[in-house]
Amino acid sequence: KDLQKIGISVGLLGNPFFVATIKGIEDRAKEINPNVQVTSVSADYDLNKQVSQIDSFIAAGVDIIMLNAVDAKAIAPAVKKAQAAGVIVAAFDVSAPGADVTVMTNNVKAGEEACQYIVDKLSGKGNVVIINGPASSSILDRVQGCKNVLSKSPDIKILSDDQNGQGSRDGGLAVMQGLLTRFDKIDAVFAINDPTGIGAELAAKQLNRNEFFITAVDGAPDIEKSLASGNSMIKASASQDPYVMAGDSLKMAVDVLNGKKPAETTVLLDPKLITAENLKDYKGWTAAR
Amino acid sequence: MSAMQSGQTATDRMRLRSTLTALGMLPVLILLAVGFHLLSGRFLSVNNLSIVMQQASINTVLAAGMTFVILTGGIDLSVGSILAASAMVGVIVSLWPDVGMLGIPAAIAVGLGCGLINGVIIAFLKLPPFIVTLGSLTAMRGIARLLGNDTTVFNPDLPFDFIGNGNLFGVPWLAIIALVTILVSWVILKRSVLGTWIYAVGGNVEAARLTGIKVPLVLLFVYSMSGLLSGLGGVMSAARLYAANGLQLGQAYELDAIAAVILGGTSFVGGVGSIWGTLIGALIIAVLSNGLILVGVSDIWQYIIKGLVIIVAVGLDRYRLRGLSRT
Amino acid sequence: MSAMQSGQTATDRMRLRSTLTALGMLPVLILLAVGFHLLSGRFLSVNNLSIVMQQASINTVLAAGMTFVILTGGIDLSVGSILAASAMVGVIVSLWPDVGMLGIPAAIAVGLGCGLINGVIIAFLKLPPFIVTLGSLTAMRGIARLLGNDTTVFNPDLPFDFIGNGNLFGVPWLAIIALVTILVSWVILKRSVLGTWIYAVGGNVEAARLTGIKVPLVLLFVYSMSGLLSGLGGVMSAARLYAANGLQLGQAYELDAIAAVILGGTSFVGGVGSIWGTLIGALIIAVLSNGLILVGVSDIWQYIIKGLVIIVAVGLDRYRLRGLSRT
Amino acid sequence: MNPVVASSTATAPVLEMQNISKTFGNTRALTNVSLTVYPGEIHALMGENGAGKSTLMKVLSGAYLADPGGTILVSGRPAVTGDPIKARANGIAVIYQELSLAPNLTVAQNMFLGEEPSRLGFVDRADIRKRAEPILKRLGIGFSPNQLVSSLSLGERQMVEIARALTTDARIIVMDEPTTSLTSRETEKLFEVIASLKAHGIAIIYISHRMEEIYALADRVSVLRDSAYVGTLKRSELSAERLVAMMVGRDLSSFYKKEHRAAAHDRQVVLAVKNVGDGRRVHDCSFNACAGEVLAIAGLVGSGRTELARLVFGADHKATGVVTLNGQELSLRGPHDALNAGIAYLTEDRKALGLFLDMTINENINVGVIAKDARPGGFLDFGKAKKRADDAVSSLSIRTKSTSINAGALSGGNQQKVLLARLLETKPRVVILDEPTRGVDVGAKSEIYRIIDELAESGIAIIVISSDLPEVIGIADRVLVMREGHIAGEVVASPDRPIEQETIMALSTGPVGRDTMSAT
Ligand SMILES: Nc1ncnc2c1ncn2[C@@H]1O[C@H](COP(=O)(O)OP(=O)(O)OP(=O)(O)O)[C@@H](O)[C@H]1O
Ligand SMILES: Nc1ncnc2c1ncn2[C@@H]1O[C@H](COP(=O)(O)OP(=O)(O)OP(=O)(O)O)[C@@H](O)[C@H]1O
Ligand SMILES: [Mg+2]
Ligand SMILES: [Mg+2]
Repeated sequence: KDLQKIGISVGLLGNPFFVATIKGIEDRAKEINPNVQVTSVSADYDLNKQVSQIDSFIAAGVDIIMLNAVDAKAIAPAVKKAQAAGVIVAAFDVSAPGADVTVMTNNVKAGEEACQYIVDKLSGKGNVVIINGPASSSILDRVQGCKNVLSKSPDIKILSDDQNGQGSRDGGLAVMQGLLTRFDKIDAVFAINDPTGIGAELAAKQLNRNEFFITAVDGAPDIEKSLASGNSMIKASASQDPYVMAGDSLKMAVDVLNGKKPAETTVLLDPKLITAENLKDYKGWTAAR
Repeated sequence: MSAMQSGQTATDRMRLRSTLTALGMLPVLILLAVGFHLLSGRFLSVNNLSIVMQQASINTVLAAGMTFVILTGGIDLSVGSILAASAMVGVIVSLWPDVGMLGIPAAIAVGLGCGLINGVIIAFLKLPPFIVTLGSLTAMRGIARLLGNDTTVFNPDLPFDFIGNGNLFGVPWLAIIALVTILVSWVILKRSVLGTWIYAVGGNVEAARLTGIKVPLVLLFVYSMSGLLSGLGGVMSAARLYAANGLQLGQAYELDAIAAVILGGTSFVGGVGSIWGTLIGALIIAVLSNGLILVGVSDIWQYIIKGLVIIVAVGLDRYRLRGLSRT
Repeated sequence: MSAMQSGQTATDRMRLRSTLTALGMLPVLILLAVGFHLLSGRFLSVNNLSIVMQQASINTVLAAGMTFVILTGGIDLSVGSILAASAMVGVIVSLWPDVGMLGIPAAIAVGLGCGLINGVIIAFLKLPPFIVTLGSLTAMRGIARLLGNDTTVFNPDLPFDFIGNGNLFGVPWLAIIALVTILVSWVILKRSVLGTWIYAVGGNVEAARLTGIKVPLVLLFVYSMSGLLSGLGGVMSAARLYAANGLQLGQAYELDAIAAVILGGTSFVGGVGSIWGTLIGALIIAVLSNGLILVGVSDIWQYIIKGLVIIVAVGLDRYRLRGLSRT
Repeated sequence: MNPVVASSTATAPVLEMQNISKTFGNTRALTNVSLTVYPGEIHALMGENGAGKSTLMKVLSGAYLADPGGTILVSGRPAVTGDPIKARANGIAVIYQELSLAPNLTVAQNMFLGEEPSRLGFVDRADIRKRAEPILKRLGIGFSPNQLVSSLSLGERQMVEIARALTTDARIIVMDEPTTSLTSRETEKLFEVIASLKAHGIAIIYISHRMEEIYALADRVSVLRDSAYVGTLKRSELSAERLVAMMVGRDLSSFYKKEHRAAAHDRQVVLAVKNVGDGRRVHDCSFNACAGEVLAIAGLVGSGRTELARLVFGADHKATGVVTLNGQELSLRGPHDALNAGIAYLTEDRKALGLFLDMTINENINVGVIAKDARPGGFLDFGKAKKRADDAVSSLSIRTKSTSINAGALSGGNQQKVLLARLLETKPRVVILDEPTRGVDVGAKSEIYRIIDELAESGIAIIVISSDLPEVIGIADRVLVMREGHIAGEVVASPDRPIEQETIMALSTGPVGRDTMSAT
């Protein structure tokens, strides 16, 4: 079967992460059929909206729906509906129950790596703050992974883990300002993603606090700059590769479309912890490929 | 007599005008539908129209409630949060063994309860609706999250899932519910005493008070109605998704609902407007979202085009009515 | 004469009342601040107050613009999107070598331009402000995303970062800008001809027209002002974050801005209100957000408490003014 | 003055209000007022603006709750107070002074608002129509019961208010200035209705500032002054001097201006209006207004006078015709152009179209000229504004303690003078006054006449639109009569032959002329 039309629905398009995923999908798709029509939409983290978008994709007659589920559990019925209409559903970044193929980062591992860095650096002793985010499965996983590691060191104390930085610079900044006022001494901060981490760093700079360091998850372009500068408080980020992730997902989906069922329908990509030291080897999201 | 005659033509003009007003944005809706069909070749299929109706249905129900509120000159920002909380309760109750169907009345009751609280504060404590419902927008969002401990509640065997995914003679239940809501609203607004009072309160609250209309009760009714319909929206959303999430569900739905009402020609100052207009407004919004995806417009451009179409639609409407109104 | 005497006490009452109205929610603000200090022991530190002022600053600037608009009986929903677009332009221009400072005027110009467009459509085509600015909310959001190709633009060496992070004699620049905005707005509203016209248009638009006020120009001014201040907000936001993102930045800011205005006692129907009230309203919102974090309330409960406090605050205000008001 | 106590009539009173007081905050609106009304009696209530008449009636209708201490007996039984529905059930119907209609509902819906004939909560529309039609016919109303109230002129709306009071089986009907927007024909109809109500034993409480109506109707007249009851006169004791003395506590010598100004034709034409029409309600109107002349425009309710004035003033868009001022053709894009050229307009609907109720008297007076007074940079000149306001308050004798209180707190007559003051500050050459004395008490009325007179004296061309024929005849040098959007004729006053009411009436109601026919 020919690949004619692809529909992509992602959680929030304005995030550079998803822009990279879309690019990954488009590039791989163009390799297969240069005239392929790709429509990408943002669900703005609204499940109703995402389900509507899937309905519209079905009506538009797409061959493959590339799905970054807003909700890892609740998207199941919509996936089923799409498949019943003969559409291949390929999940990326977030699992979608019943999807034909799934490629995602191992978010638990990302949390573990970022926080293992903290434990190592603090030699297993100190006060740690976790800046949480919107409760989506990937973020829950990251926090879970982080706590898995921290809990192994009894001398590490988690000061706060229930403040929502909205996953943005803005929110990270506002929350961190409050936390810094609240706690006189912090040793390390784990931010659930890079923008939150950068926001936290901005807050610390403003308040002239430098007794701690920050780790995050993503490996976004702005964190590369920070790490490269050398004087950043952000020391490490467990990087994902959205471009490859989404591209792989599409390739597997096309295989399914052509009747080749992959041996393993779910692929977990391991994150890679980037620091100032290994930065030069890091490709980054926006690198030309 | 010529006075009679001019009275007659005045009435004729009135009638023409009110027909046109009732018709409202219908021409715009048709234009959009035909345009999308020409561009995509798929818009006007039975299948797609049923999808559009489904997509419009929840917003239509919310907008119907909003119409009541805006007709009295008020506003209800909390509909999205109430919807989220009701959907949460609906799904949670649906998980109870054997009595899962109770999820429907439970969700509606939650909506009604929230609406009542809004109504009591606005009608009896006389606080401004915008602030009160902004407060409950925020507070109810928190409660909705609390209900599910900030996770998605999910029930793959939702007993009332036919509401969200079933058809009756090929017409989706969601669309039927939305239409029935509109019909009931129409009966209340145009055929019942209460409806006259709602218009009167919106048109001139002092006059309404002087004629002995119990203004607080009318206000209580409209906010309760809006709450109840938000609860119904919660049921519909839960039935469609088999799930609910306190944080994400219903975000910014109030804007869509208000937009549908205003696109439908209901005036913000209260007292003027019709429920049919609201239906058309909600359909326009749904057609835009669906049609732009069908045509394959990218997400960014969807925003830009949607924004412009909304403005142009109202502009066209104004232009059409000009010459009929005074100045 | 007894008529004279009662006139005297009437004037006294008026004066007392207008003082109290001007004072507005100040007592509530103080109550909140003291309460948070007692609970956290850290709220009333110089450092934290400066944080609160910073956090309030962008909303204050937007709310000042919104005050102009609401005083004329209108509304501007597009402030958040305009802020996002201006911030994008600001950061993008700041990346130009050598002339990065041009980012400031560029961002402000974008804001002003958007405001002008809103104003022209509302004032001259006479379309309803809610729909027009809802349309530009959507369209400008698309444009903001387009500007950065849907990614975050950032500039770690932002030439005007002092605005977002610097101090002048210990007072954050952000707070200074917000205060200056309030002062300038106050001068315009209370000391200039234009201000009187704004109040007049809001109080009775037909009467304003009949007294020869050029209503469209007044409307054009207020929407341009709101746009310009949104642009300024964009500069502040960019300077604070060293970055801008077309999709996420400024989401739902319009609600906060409107809430600040209404909390500050400005009436939705127009014609009544003061800019100082808006400042206090914006501070209340910021104090709530900051204080609840300081006290260590979890995110979910922050929502619930914020919502309730907003309602209770307005309730208290009403209660305080009762007996002084006319019936 | 010596209060005259009413002699008791044979029947028992239908209404006794005793010791009614009402305070708003610190304002005393009523102080121990008592009033007794008998069945079949037309009881007039008089007093200056702000005397408390409307407040007393609102206490009666349940719109306000009186201060404790007073009692209201209806047919001898104590009535529940503070509840409009109970009051109506007691047989009290009120035509309020401020029009209290819902503009977005139809005439019929408004007539039955609050007590809709209904079955199971559904409006019985057939019944509404059945009950509305005879009442409308009885009042000689030409418009349809299905018309929206928002499309009616002020006068027509007032007729709807009256119709509403007749829908219930009232024993007492209160009419608070029912004729302010009515012309003679409607007023006559109303009087007929009142007479038949009286014949059925219904008591009417009638509030008006028009003396001739009081003479025509009242069996007894009660007077309020400064929130207190002054006394009651029987019909036989009525005289203008006594009434005025009771109301104002002083004499008002000349009421209308008497001596004649020079005849209009040897004056210079200032304003020339030619073939003006809006294509809808006004057709092909032409007239001139001269310096120093008072030109009145009379006509029935809805005849298009207000519309014509708005066209001349540029407030609405002209479809045809030209307006020339001092020989120069004006292109009016809006009221601001007219004001700049020197044409000023006083609206008939001061609450809705005139005042800024939430702004101070000072601001209300100055709002039209602040731009001219402003200091460089557009800053307000508070000193100049205050001086203007204070001067205006004293020269027009606006009764207020201070110019910094809100205009909404003034009584009707004083509000009208504030509007006049605003208009005069623009130094106009042509002044159009639309119903300048609507709802204004005798004292203020005579002051407004004095102002009109002085303006004419100073060479301003004055156009007065009025439904009050004695007023028209009293002040005008020349009267234009409008009928169905056309100028039906002109009547000129001369020293030897004053204008007669009948002439104007005939012109305003007379057979439709040929040109009128063809235009419709
Ligand atoms: N709702 C109110 N709040 C405060 N003061 C009021 C209110 N209504 C009336 N007043 C005051 O009460 C007094 C009596 O007013 P009222 O309307 O009864 O006068 P009136 O005799 O009907 O005058 P008019 O002839 O102008 O209609 C006035 O001083 C008025 O300002
Ligand atoms: N908003 C409106 N929409 C439609 N028709 C209107 C409207 N306002 C007024 N009219 C009609 O226009 C005609 C002329 O009205 P206008 O106000 O000019 O009369 P008028 O002579 O000034 O009467 P009045 O003394 O009652 O004010 C009336 O028949 C009226 O019904
Ligand atoms: Mg009165
Ligand atoms: Mg008129």
